[in-house]
Amino acid sequence: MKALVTRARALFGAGKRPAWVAPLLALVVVFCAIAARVPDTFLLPQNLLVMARQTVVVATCALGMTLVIVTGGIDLSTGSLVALTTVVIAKLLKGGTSPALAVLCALAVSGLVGATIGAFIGRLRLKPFVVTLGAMSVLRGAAKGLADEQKIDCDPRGLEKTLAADLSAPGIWIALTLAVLVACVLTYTRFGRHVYAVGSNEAAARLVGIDTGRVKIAVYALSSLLVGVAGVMEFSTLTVGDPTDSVGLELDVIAAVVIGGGSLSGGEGSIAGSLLGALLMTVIRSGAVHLGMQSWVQEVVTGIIIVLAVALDRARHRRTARG
Amino acid sequence: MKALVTRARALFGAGKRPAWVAPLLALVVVFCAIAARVPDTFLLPQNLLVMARQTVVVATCALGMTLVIVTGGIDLSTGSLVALTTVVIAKLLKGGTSPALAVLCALAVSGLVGATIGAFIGRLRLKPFVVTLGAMSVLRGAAKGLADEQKIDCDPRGLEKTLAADLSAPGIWIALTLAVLVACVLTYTRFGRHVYAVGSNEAAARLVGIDTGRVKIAVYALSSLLVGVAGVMEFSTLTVGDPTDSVGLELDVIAAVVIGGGSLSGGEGSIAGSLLGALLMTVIRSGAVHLGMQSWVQEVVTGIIIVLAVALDRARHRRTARG
Amino acid sequence: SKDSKPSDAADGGKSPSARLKIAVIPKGTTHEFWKSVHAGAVKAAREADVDIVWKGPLKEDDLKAQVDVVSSFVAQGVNGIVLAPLNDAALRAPVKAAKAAKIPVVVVDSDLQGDDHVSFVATDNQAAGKIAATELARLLAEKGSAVVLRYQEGSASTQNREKGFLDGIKSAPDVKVLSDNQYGGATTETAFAKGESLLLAQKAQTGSSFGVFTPNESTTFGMLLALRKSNLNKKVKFVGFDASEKLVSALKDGDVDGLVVQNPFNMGYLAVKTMADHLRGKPVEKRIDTGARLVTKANLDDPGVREVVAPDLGKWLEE
Amino acid sequence: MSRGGVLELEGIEKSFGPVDVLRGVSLELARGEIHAVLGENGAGKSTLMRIVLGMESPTRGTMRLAGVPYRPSSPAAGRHSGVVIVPQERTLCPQLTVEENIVLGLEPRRLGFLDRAAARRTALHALSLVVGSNARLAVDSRVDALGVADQQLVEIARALAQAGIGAERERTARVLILDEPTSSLGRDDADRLFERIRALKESGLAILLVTHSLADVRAHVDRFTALRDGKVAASGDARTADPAHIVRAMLGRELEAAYESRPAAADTNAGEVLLEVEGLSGHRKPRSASFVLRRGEVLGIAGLVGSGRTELLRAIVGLDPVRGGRIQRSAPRGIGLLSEDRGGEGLMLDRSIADNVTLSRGGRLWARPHAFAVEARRWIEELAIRASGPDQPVTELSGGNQQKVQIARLLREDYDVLLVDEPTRGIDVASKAQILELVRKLARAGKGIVLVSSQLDELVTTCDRIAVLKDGVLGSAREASGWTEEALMLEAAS
Ligand SMILES: Nc1ncnc2c1ncn2[C@@H]1O[C@H](COP(=O)(O)OP(=O)(O)OP(=O)(O)O)[C@@H](O)[C@H]1O
Ligand SMILES: Nc1ncnc2c1ncn2[C@@H]1O[C@H](COP(=O)(O)OP(=O)(O)OP(=O)(O)O)[C@@H](O)[C@H]1O
Ligand SMILES: O[C@@H]1[C@@H](O)[C@H](O)OC[C@H]1O
Ligand SMILES: [Mg+2]
Ligand SMILES: [Mg+2]
Repeated sequence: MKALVTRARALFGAGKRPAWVAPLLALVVVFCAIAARVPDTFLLPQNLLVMARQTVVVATCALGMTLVIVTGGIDLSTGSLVALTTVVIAKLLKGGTSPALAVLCALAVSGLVGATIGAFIGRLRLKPFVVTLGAMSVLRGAAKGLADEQKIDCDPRGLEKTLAADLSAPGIWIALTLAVLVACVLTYTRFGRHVYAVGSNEAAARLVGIDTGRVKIAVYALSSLLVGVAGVMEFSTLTVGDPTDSVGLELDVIAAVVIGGGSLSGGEGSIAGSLLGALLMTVIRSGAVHLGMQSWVQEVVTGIIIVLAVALDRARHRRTARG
Repeated sequence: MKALVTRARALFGAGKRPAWVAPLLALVVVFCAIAARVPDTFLLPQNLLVMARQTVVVATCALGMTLVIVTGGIDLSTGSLVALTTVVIAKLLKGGTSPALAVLCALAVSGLVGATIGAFIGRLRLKPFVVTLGAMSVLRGAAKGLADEQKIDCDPRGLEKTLAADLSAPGIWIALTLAVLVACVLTYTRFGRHVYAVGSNEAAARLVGIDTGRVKIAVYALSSLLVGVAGVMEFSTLTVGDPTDSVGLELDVIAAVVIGGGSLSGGEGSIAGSLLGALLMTVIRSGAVHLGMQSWVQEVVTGIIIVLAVALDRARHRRTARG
Repeated sequence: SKDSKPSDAADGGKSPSARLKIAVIPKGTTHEFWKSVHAGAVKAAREADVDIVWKGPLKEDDLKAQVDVVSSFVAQGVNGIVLAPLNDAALRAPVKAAKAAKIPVVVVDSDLQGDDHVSFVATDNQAAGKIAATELARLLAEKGSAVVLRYQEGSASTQNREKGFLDGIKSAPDVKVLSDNQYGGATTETAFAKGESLLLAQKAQTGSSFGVFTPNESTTFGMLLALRKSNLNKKVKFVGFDASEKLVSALKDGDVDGLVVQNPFNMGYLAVKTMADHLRGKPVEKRIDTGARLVTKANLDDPGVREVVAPDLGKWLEE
Repeated sequence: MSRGGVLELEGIEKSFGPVDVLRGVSLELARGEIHAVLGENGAGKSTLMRIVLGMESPTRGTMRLAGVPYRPSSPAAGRHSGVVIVPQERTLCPQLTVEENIVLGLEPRRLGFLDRAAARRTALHALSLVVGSNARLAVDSRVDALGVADQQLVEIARALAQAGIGAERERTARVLILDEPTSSLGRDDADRLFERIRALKESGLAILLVTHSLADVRAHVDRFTALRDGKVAASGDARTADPAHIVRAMLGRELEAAYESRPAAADTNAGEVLLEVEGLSGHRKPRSASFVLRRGEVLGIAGLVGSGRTELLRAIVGLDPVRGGRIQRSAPRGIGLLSEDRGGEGLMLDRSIADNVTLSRGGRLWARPHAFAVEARRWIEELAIRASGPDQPVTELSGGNQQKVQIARLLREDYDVLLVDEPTRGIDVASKAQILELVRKLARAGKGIVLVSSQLDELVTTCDRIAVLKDGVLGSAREASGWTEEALMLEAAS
């Protein structure tokens, strides 16, 4: 039993003072506060499922973003890439390609995009912020161009069933499985270690012979691949290819990772934390609707909770560490 | 003469290898390329003035963002604060306040907001990303609430003349004056040196007894005050208080600073670079309209230019420095 | 742009002998709605033998970008501008500047304050909202509950529709509006997520007589997806706004009960035509109502309706 | 020319822009040899080491490793060819644990996954080689919670693991480079390290050792190469060479009367009290510290690594939290601290010498970049800092010269009380004497100085009084004349 706990700890957090405790606490508090006021609608199993579904896209992107942020990078192209993925799928479906092949192609595109971004960052040593800012613009433009600046309407041919607020829909399960996989990669593989090392001190990693450029390429490729998966989920909800979809998604995703304990200066972050961060934001958003909050109040409250969640973590830090 | 050159150097760039050379080069190249193809419309004095006017808001925000980024911080609340400022002014004007007083109040609000953000970052030592992410949401919500989720229509009573594509309008001059002022502060004051010190090595700054928390508070307050000025300019363009205005503006502003040589890890950045970065983006955008580029092409091209501009700098780095 | 024939740069756009060049500036480019406006504009351009440049703000609903696009065109010196203002006050200044530069402006789709523009070609949005209210009340047999999923804060055309709807629904006192303070936001995805939560929060699944109104294409489509994914389609009465391929087929399936549609093709057509007329010195009307009508499964096959909901755009937009 | 030379350097030159740092260095390193590279601060030692690893490429010259031409394009390439380094400046991953740092890059795997048990064994073993039975260092602690000395030990343990000592894997390393490995260590840790190095040498590894300690050279080294201004000034058998000869070769002149003399016994009650500490306790350490510091005296604090010396100094200036006790500061011009961690918190590495020297809390409202440059130039001359000018970024300086920049900043502020933590770390023999002399001079001029040093000889020769810190508890200060190095060592370890 105890071994299990230790294992779980090792898997979900880095070291003794798991950074995901603060977002977990925040999540529980916020959840209970909302549930206490509108238990009859908020606690409905259907609503819980809906919230899970609503989290899938951000959470899937956050898996990859966690890797990116742990290496000390950032990825601003997430939203554009999701949009591009939906467009690619829609375009292919419309052209008569089979759903499976369309999905595969979309994933191939996103993986390729990620590898290219990674090459700019890992080999040409350009700053991730700039490269992905450029990519954000290029991919958005590409999506619009490919879609002829319109939404692409097509028969989703079953793909619309991928993600639904339903335990029988594969979407939520896929996301969960990927989360466990990525967490394992980060914790139990040499590659995962090197990801942390690159973010913690790149010079040190290089000194012991790690090809840090390659690590980065792999990270961005993997991350974009995961964004591609999120794009498939997004298509499944939209059932159209929408080149203007998901503008600003990256901010939500980065926020999830940072609320979950990730640090933009690298070396810190965990999958569990990022998932909790993503969930926290869905719960706030959804809860606000259930409470019938006016939308401006909702925004004010969201902002305050985000800061509080992290201040909580900071307060704990203070007590345990040096300065 | 030589002394003058040295002085100019000291003022506009940090040290020997001024980081603003690359964006300047990029700007010149892009400008000439566009001018060569559509000289009759692009080079019209009126068009140059229009581009200057279009740059003012981003550039003014970029002055403050440069300070923030030099300290190793980031500010995501810029767009929301601009919107809030326009709302405050509109609301006051509508209520019969005199234009001057309305502007003063708006500036006071923005300064106060900045000081609060700064206190969270400097005193409670929360991460700038999280605090300003929260502020982004809170301020946007506040703007919407204050405006009753509507645009506020009012008689601008002369404020609409502040910013215009006209040499007699004060807007462009105000922005330029502020730029010179902030550049001087960064280079010729003790405070400016402390700003660089905090971003370069905060521990070292603390070691020599600098109250780094206070420096940060001052930086965020000053930065938000400048955003307030930008908000006044924005109001002058919009002539309404628009709570949904400037969503995502912060990304443009951060991009300007980063293209201008600022580094998100702190210690680097210059006013001249940031202004050039802002100008570069306006020129691309405006040029695309003149060239009759389709908007998706424009986005693709913009992305590519951003990456190239910075790759250029990187290439120079390589030749002169270690690697 | 593919619409503007490569005009001879040497003689510029301004000399009177040159072809007339008209800039058409939509609010955005990706709603199906604007595609129709575009097609209508192209038709008018061909008939009147002028060039048009179609250019929207880069970011959807980006007010400042639109202001910039207008001023860029003014600086460039086009002959006329057809504009769908994102804001009825904020675009006053650039339009005034255009007028000062002797560039006339025709306003389309959404109103603009002041009288610096030549003509206003659009739907009466409040009246259109009322049409939706009447229909929803009828569908609910004048009794039950209803929710509105608004579009975005500060968007004038949709706010007028929402207002028209809320005013109109008052004439059915037994229809209770449970929620009218939630906004769907700019994209389908955000509208979908909001819609989903809204339906659950207002217990749409338990009520027997429940109706929904949405004021534009993206909110309508998002709400449609939300209804379908919660298996409430056909159970909840749903009146939306605007038409697209997906929405029309949903109407056929019975997932949507009614759509209030404008006539965007006509809007684009009349706007450019009016501008061309004005430039050639012909008198034009100050206000042109392009009309709105309710489309239901029943009247879907009327030729008049077909023309509006499924215009043959390809003829105009593809070479 | 080779006698089984593992590494041969031939005419290595290196210039950074107009600055020639290495001007034709040739050196041959044999299997099973400890070869010391000596020289003044800025002579080019670390640059040479970086070239061997592949962090820097030579402007001219050739290298051969195990007989074949060797031209590493990156540290990774060097590492793969069998070169392992402990660089002068620390390079650990602060957010990772000690264990993770030690096995970094050679994580043992089983079935494709990390073999945590094996990793732990490797780490524990490598660590035990450098810390002995000392349980001070836990493999699970995050590196950023460690003090400088402990980090240095981890760094060495990592290099040993990399070199194949203690790893359950085949040795691939051929050359081990140690760039001033002992500069931040206490005597016992240093001795243990040399024991290890000898074992490695016996097993056939070739070792390049950069050091400023001639005592270590005499005791542990086989051959030496002394650099002066980027050229080989002398080389030969270390055991038979005359130390004076080596020093002369390094400096190009005689070492001025070696710094030996303790001050004429100062009257400890003469000056006014500047600082009074009573029962001070901090977050973890110190647990209890009391002392009085007067004008004109140098108070030494001895103690083992980890005894809390650094934390005591930090608590006094308010950088670390104070739990209990009283600090009475009566120094009108303030208290200044020289950090033991120059890379981490001492200096803004990416900024210029002028920026660093003139960085201060106070001063005028207006900054005058030009005046600062002039002032910095003065300090560069005063402390003989080897630099191209006041605009040179501090990263480009050699380790010892960086240390001098830190000292210059401290002196410029003219504090009344100076707390100096390991001031001579990385400083060459000539400058070391100069700096200790400076400390005395400052005391004579009426300052109060607290000197923390792991070099006991420094304490004994420089201080008026010395107190020993033991596990956070500071003993009472006694006249320095009553202490010998042995006595201090015994007292600290007891
Ligand atoms: N990137 C660089 N650019 C310019 N000069 C450099 C650079 N790197 C090193 N130098 C110069 O090379 C010289 C030799 O430096 P190096 O670090 O090799 O000295 P060192 O012998 O190791 O000294 P120390 O004993 O102080 O560690 C120094 O004067 C230094 O300023
Ligand atoms: N937050 C902490 N958690 C764990 N260990 C700590 C923490 N803070 C300090 N230590 C340890 O406490 C010991 C005392 O540190 P300090 O640096 O003051 O000692 P020192 O005598 O100056 O030794 P050094 O030469 O290593 O600096 C060090 O070994 C350090 O690793
Ligand atoms: O004003 C526009 C409206 O008429 C249409 O329904 O959808 C897009 C809106 O912006
Ligand atoms: Mg060195
Ligand atoms: Mg110490």
